[in-house]
Amino acid sequence: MNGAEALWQSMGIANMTWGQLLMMLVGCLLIYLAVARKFEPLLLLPIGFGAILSNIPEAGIAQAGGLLYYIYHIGIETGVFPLLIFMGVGALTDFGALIAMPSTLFLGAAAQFGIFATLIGALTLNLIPGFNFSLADASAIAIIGGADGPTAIFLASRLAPDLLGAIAVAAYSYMALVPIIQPPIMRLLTTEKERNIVMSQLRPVSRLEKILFPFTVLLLCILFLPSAAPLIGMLMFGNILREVGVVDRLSRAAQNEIINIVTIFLGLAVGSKLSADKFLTLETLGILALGAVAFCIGTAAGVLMGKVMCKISGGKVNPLIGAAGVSAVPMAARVVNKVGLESNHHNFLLMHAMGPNVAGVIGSAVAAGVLLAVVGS
Amino acid sequence: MNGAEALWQSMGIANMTWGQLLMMLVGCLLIYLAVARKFEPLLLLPIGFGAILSNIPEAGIAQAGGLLYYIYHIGIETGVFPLLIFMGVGALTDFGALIAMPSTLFLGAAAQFGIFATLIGALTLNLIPGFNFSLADASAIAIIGGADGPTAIFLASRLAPDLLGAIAVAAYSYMALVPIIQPPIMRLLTTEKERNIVMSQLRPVSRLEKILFPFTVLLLCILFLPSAAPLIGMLMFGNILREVGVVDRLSRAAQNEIINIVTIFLGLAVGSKLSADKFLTLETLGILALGAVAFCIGTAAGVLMGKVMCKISGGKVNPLIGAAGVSAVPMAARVVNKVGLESNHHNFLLMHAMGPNVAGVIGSAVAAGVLLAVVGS
Amino acid sequence: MNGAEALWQSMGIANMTWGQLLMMLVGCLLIYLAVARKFEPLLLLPIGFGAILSNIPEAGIAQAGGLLYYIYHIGIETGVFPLLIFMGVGALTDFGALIAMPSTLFLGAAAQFGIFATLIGALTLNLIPGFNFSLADASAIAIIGGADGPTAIFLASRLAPDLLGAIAVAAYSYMALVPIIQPPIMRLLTTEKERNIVMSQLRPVSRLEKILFPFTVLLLCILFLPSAAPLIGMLMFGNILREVGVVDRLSRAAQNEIINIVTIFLGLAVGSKLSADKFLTLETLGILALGAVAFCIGTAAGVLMGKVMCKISGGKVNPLIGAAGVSAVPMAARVVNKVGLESNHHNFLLMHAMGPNVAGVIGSAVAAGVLLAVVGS
Amino acid sequence: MLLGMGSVFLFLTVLVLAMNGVSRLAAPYADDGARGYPRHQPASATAGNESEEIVAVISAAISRYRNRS
Amino acid sequence: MLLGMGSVFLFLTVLVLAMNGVSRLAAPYADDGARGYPRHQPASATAGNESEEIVAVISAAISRYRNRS
Amino acid sequence: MLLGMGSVFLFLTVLVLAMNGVSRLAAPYADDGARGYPRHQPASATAGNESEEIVAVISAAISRYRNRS
Ligand code: NA
Ligand code: NA
Ligand code: NA
Repeated sequence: MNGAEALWQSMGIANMTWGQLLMMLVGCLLIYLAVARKFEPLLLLPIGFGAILSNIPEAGIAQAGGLLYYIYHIGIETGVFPLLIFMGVGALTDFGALIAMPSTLFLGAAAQFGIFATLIGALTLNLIPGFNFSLADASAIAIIGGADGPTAIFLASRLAPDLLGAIAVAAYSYMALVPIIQPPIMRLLTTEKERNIVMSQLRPVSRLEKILFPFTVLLLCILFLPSAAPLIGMLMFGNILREVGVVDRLSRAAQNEIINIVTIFLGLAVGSKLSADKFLTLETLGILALGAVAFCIGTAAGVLMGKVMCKISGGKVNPLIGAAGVSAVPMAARVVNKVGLESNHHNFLLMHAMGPNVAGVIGSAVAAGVLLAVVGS
Repeated sequence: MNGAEALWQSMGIANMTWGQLLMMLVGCLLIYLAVARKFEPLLLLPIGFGAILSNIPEAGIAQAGGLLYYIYHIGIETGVFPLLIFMGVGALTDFGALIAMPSTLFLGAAAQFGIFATLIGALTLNLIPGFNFSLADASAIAIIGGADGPTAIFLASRLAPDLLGAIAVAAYSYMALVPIIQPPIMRLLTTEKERNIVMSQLRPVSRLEKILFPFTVLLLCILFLPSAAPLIGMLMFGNILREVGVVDRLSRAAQNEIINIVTIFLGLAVGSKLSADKFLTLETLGILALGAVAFCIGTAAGVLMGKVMCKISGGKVNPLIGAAGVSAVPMAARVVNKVGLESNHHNFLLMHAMGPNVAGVIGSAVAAGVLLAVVGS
Repeated sequence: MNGAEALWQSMGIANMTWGQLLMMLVGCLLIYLAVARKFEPLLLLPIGFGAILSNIPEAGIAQAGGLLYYIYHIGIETGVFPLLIFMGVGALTDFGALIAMPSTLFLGAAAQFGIFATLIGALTLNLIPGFNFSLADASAIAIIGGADGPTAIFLASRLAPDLLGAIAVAAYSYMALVPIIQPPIMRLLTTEKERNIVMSQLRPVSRLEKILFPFTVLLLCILFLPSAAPLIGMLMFGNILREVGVVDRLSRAAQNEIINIVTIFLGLAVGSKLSADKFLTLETLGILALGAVAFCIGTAAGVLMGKVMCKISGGKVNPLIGAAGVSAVPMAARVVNKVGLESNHHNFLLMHAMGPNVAGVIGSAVAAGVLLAVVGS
Repeated sequence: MLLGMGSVFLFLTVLVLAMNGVSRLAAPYADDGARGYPRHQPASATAGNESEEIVAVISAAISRYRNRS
Repeated sequence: MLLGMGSVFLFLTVLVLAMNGVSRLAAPYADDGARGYPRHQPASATAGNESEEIVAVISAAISRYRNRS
Repeated sequence: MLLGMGSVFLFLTVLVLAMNGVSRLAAPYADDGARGYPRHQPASATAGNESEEIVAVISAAISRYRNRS
């Protein structure tokens, strides 16, 4: 019977390849980490589900005419989704802690060292047969060290769309692993005495300063680094919506409706890039390894810069807060707080760590701009 | 005067065709049913209004460059809107009643008999001169028997875009008519004694089971029926967002913002397919008639299967709940409850009817997948 | 070093033109007016920010492939965004005051006189060397006199996309200036005695009338002015969602999610049209001047018509409420209330001014339809 | 200009007539007690109820106290 | 038609079997005390607390008053 | 790498300088009493007010009661 044959031929069982099966298991793993371990669930759950959907044989959900194809095409290929997420992040972020202590920007800068070290690392990996990363590929991989999901997706969509799936998964995975990866490095590089430093309370910040801050950042971005303007611009636009106090409707829309809707679609679309032929390659292993290295180097650089600032300030800065410079808001700041409490039960570093933490977001965007300016042209 | 002439020539009065007038009246009728009778108002109101807008002479709102053209082109032609609705339905649906009593899936299966009976009916109708339904057309029409709006729109957009307007209107109209169409059939096919059967309370369902359920359904869909994967996949994705409890932001977005926004646009876009030349045909009459037949057969098949299950279980299953297997959530379950109360004032069947009711949604999606696999390739 | 050179060449400082600098300052001015003076902040803030973003040298945010390019292309070029805003306005507007006193429609009609006077004015301006407005340009400019932002953007996107930036900025600026521009004109044209007139309380309006009102308006629009159907249709669709009371989910979506999201994007996209080469022209000066004139004439015409109605009604109508006929809801009605209170501390005209105020929205849309019918074909 | 203004006036005049007609037709069916303008609900309604409740509770407490003493 | 109905039934039968299997596998791990149907929370919980609070406050006030007199 | 890190540091150094400048410029205009960190509002503020209100009501009730007796 013809129909029965068509039905059998359409079955997943009859068409499944090992690669697809493996990628679906990867999707399940991501969902498991998101649900059971609460690893960045807002992103890893949709990414994992997108990976499953796009690897279903014969369904073609990620191929031309399928749902995930359209979402990817409209939202990621154009770079629109990560920028909208950045607008929402800006509307959700209170930069007060950074404004109260601008010097924490140095911590946010130092933590980007992981990015550039990884860039060299990726190019070095080319010496091993089987790896063949272009400069653009290497830059997109390096940004994982920035520990900032939307920035990584934006840069990858511009410089290395083929590697986008692996890069996004690596970026969000390592962001989720902050509580596991960072503490040993922080303890290794600091002395008990340093970890015990109690920081003075942050000065109050006026509303006017909070309104002027996004304009200041944007002005410098315009003057010196226009290639970072899409990222920095949307981040600061969201922050302006938040701080001016006359457009609460729009601020709420950016903080809720837009970022929630876009997060669902962004996750599914990123997941749709986890196809067997693109992901199950030696390169992915390289990307995952490089990402881990980038992350560790970034953390170490942040802490070391914290030690420098501690010296210069005459012991007023607790070097631990340097680790928060990698971004991964607000997880990294919480980890700093926790490690600080281990040494001194009354030393709450959360607010002081928020400064380098949000500085890290700006730092990653700046680094992305530099990479785009040098590599992307 | 030139301008005055242009103005007069642009007037609706000067250009209105009888067909357009009639279609606008159809639109008014749909709005009347939605507002005064509360017939599926969330869909029939926008559909009715879309019908009016798209039939305004000279305005071209549904023609290339017009608002409804863009919405249809982006949301329906691509199949994106019904899938997003399905995601929202998944996020809004509690499958607990079904998980507590998996055997109600047989009721949800039986009620799809209407679909396949109608498929034969539509092909038989071709014997009458004037009807000329292809197999694809017949399949799209048959899905009306599934009593599931988004499924019908999705299938029609894939198999018979020209008939989409009539099919969607028929699907939602009959769903709205559930309280009128079903009770006589239910009373006819059951005895007073059967309607009196009190069912035992449903067993409690653990959170883990609720989380595993969507994965179970998706797994079987992947293995045996990938053609249903877009529908089942998005339904289960929405349900996962709901049940895992770690992505409440996304769950709320799927349940509210996304489904509400998409419902407005979906309705208007479906309405834009109610143009005179497509709708005022003999075929539409055939579709409406076939839809009504499909619906009645589905209800009857569900009740009869209920009687079988009643027999097998030794009188523990009230056959009335089989009628809820047609989908039309939650209206059909409420009708079951009401008819049950007529026989026994203390017999609340609502929860027991929710099982076959949500099973009907899955059943229709499975039937759609079968049709796509056999006909669509 | 090659990289450093690429970086320097990419800097804003090295590429900034005077025109771009000026346009960014215009953007800052708009943001300042929005934030510090609360001039239509929901629109002028995003427009101002869009102006800054789109004039960043080398960033290309408003050029093909950039974020604002996509938003403009999808939302404004197609006319979709202003129509969605209109749907939201309809869902937010209570037409009760107008239904209670239909004669205020004459006030809403009279205030559109500014539109047609400006049309002549724009064509007259062509006598001055340097100006060269086509009939379509002149019509798009004239609509500024309607004091209705979405209508102006919709018409400009159809008739004169090149002038859209200047027209939108002028429209929203003058709407914001209502409290400054209107009172002197109102005082000049009315006597103290007229301003003192206390109007009788509005009759109650039944729910049925509120439901029938949008259908009545739409019916006439279909019969006599289909070219206004997109605007009037979406306005009335939103109002139906609001009034029928059976689709609260959709009404809320239109009033909040959709209008908020679209407002952000509409503002940014309009701002992206404030590029130096399009905005820093003699024509913009002409548009700003014509807009101011149009606005004053509209206000005057409304007040004069108010005087006529005062005469005809035997002194029962306070002519001040005629000024609210320009639209600019609800600012213009509040200004009427304030000027009225100056003369009589117990004379609250707010509710009576809401009639002509919402009538002005319909009036502008009708005028836009007339212009489209005569010019657009 | 004449044409434009004329059209706008004509259209809105017809609308005025139509609205009057509709209002007259709708009048007998107006079911919901004709909601008037302006209709503000007393903002302190809840507060009022609450304090009434409190007063009632107090009275009860006091009377109980009285009976005891 | 036979093919179609057959496929639907087959699929859902397998699903029933799978669900029974999953339920049995999941049973030992069900951690959250198995939420039953239907579970309504008493709507007047807050109100209850509030009036209890009021009563407490009043009692205190009265006892204070007593001590004074 | 040197170039990249250098650019990032340079940019953020300029930003630190700019922020310090802006803070100094903005200081005289800071109008809103300089919101500090962290600023938590006492969660029981409303409750507090409410109970104060209740106490006031009770005092009034009691004094009224006193006058009567
Ligand atoms: Na970072
Ligand atoms: Na069904
Ligand atoms: Na107007």
